[in-house]
Amino acid sequence: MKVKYFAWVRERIGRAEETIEPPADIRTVGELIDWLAGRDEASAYAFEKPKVIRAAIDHAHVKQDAVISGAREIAFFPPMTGG
Amino acid sequence: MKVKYFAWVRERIGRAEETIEPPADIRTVGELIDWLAGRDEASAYAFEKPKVIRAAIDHAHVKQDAVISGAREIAFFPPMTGG
Amino acid sequence: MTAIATIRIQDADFDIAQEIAAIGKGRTDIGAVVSFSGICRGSENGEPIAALTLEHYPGMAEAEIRRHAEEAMSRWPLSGLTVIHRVGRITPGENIVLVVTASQHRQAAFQAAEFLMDYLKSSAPFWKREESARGSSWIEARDHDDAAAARWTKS
Amino acid sequence: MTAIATIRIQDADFDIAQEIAAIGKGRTDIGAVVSFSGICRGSENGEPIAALTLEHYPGMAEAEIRRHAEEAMSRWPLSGLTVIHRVGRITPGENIVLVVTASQHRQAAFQAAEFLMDYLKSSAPFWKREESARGSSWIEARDHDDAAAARWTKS
Repeated sequence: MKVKYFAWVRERIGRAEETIEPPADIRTVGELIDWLAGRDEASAYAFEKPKVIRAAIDHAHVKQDAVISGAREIAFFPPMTGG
Repeated sequence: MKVKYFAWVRERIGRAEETIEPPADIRTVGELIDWLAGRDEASAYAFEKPKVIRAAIDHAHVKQDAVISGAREIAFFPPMTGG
Repeated sequence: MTAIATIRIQDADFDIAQEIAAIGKGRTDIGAVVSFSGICRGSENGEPIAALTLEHYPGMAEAEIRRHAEEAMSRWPLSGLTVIHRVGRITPGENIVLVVTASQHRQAAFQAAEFLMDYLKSSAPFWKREESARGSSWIEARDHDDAAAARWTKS
Repeated sequence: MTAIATIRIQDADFDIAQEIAAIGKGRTDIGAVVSFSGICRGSENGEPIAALTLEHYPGMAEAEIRRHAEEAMSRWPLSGLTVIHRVGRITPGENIVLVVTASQHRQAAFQAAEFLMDYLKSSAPFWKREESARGSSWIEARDHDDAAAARWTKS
């Protein structure tokens, strides 16, 4: 699945998007965050406060207990500050 | 004192303003309306529903129990419909 | 920086863009500008109208609008405030009234604009007469405009 | 006549007057037009800023704004609705965002504009970074924007 990052999540991880293949036991957005954070120092820094991170699956906001199976694109970003 | 009329009050009375000298026992706006209405048919028509009539003394909205002594200019008009 | 209220009652049309630009000119402390323009509709209650004629009480109208503009500036932190009300004959599609409010923050700009419009609709000394195929008649005041204005009354 | 929502996300500035004119073009059923423009301020919390950079989530941002525009049109009787959000680098005094709402009646136009602005401030996928003498930093979300957005939630 494709993962996208925005704002300081993107800056901390050092890339705007990537294609990942998480293990089958990673079922929710929250579990995916933990798995991503465990990969390297940059990812650990980006996800150091998991509760602050917002997520969207296929362009729809989701909570961290949302199931990721079937997702084409998952995005992680800070709270929105537009307008 | 000067009296001004606006909108359909003006049209019914047939003039935009006039100078009047009400008797000394006419003390309030409501009493002045009754006195004006008693002058002629056009005025009676303009003031036929006194409760609908709005009044201002020297450019400030007043209720019909307001005292008219000292007033330079009293205006009578229908409920406002601007904006 | 103190807010300045611009108030005009005029026959001529106004230029919304120019008024919005004027309120922000030379300033960088404004974060939000709200404009409300009231436009002459082509029908009232399903009946086509040819025009409106707006009458006002000269002297009182300006003074009353200024008093309410000052109240708005004391209630909300505004950077600028413009009220323009046209009088005379106005045809469908034409502008009738403009309120522009500017503030650092959007809630102040929105609330002040609504407050001023509720006032103008219910209590400013203006009267509308409409022309239609059935002739010319004065528009009646609407209770819900009074109700809208009443919500701003401090209790 | 059905309302049409115009939604644009763009680098370029927008022309408020042109957007207001476009929403009313050829129609005489509109009585009220509300515009909100959000402008880049020259300072944040007393500290001068040189510029903002607006980032967004392409694809999601358009879809989400459209969904909220449609919600606004279902909740209020709107004749037209325009939302323009700029992205990229924006300097103090420049426009950031525009919402224009048109309706027969002013309350609908005001409420729909406020609803959309509260949404854009709290939940649309845009992020602001500010440049100042101290460097560049991401602006933090404000609780009161979430609270403002929450007041529109149907209970």
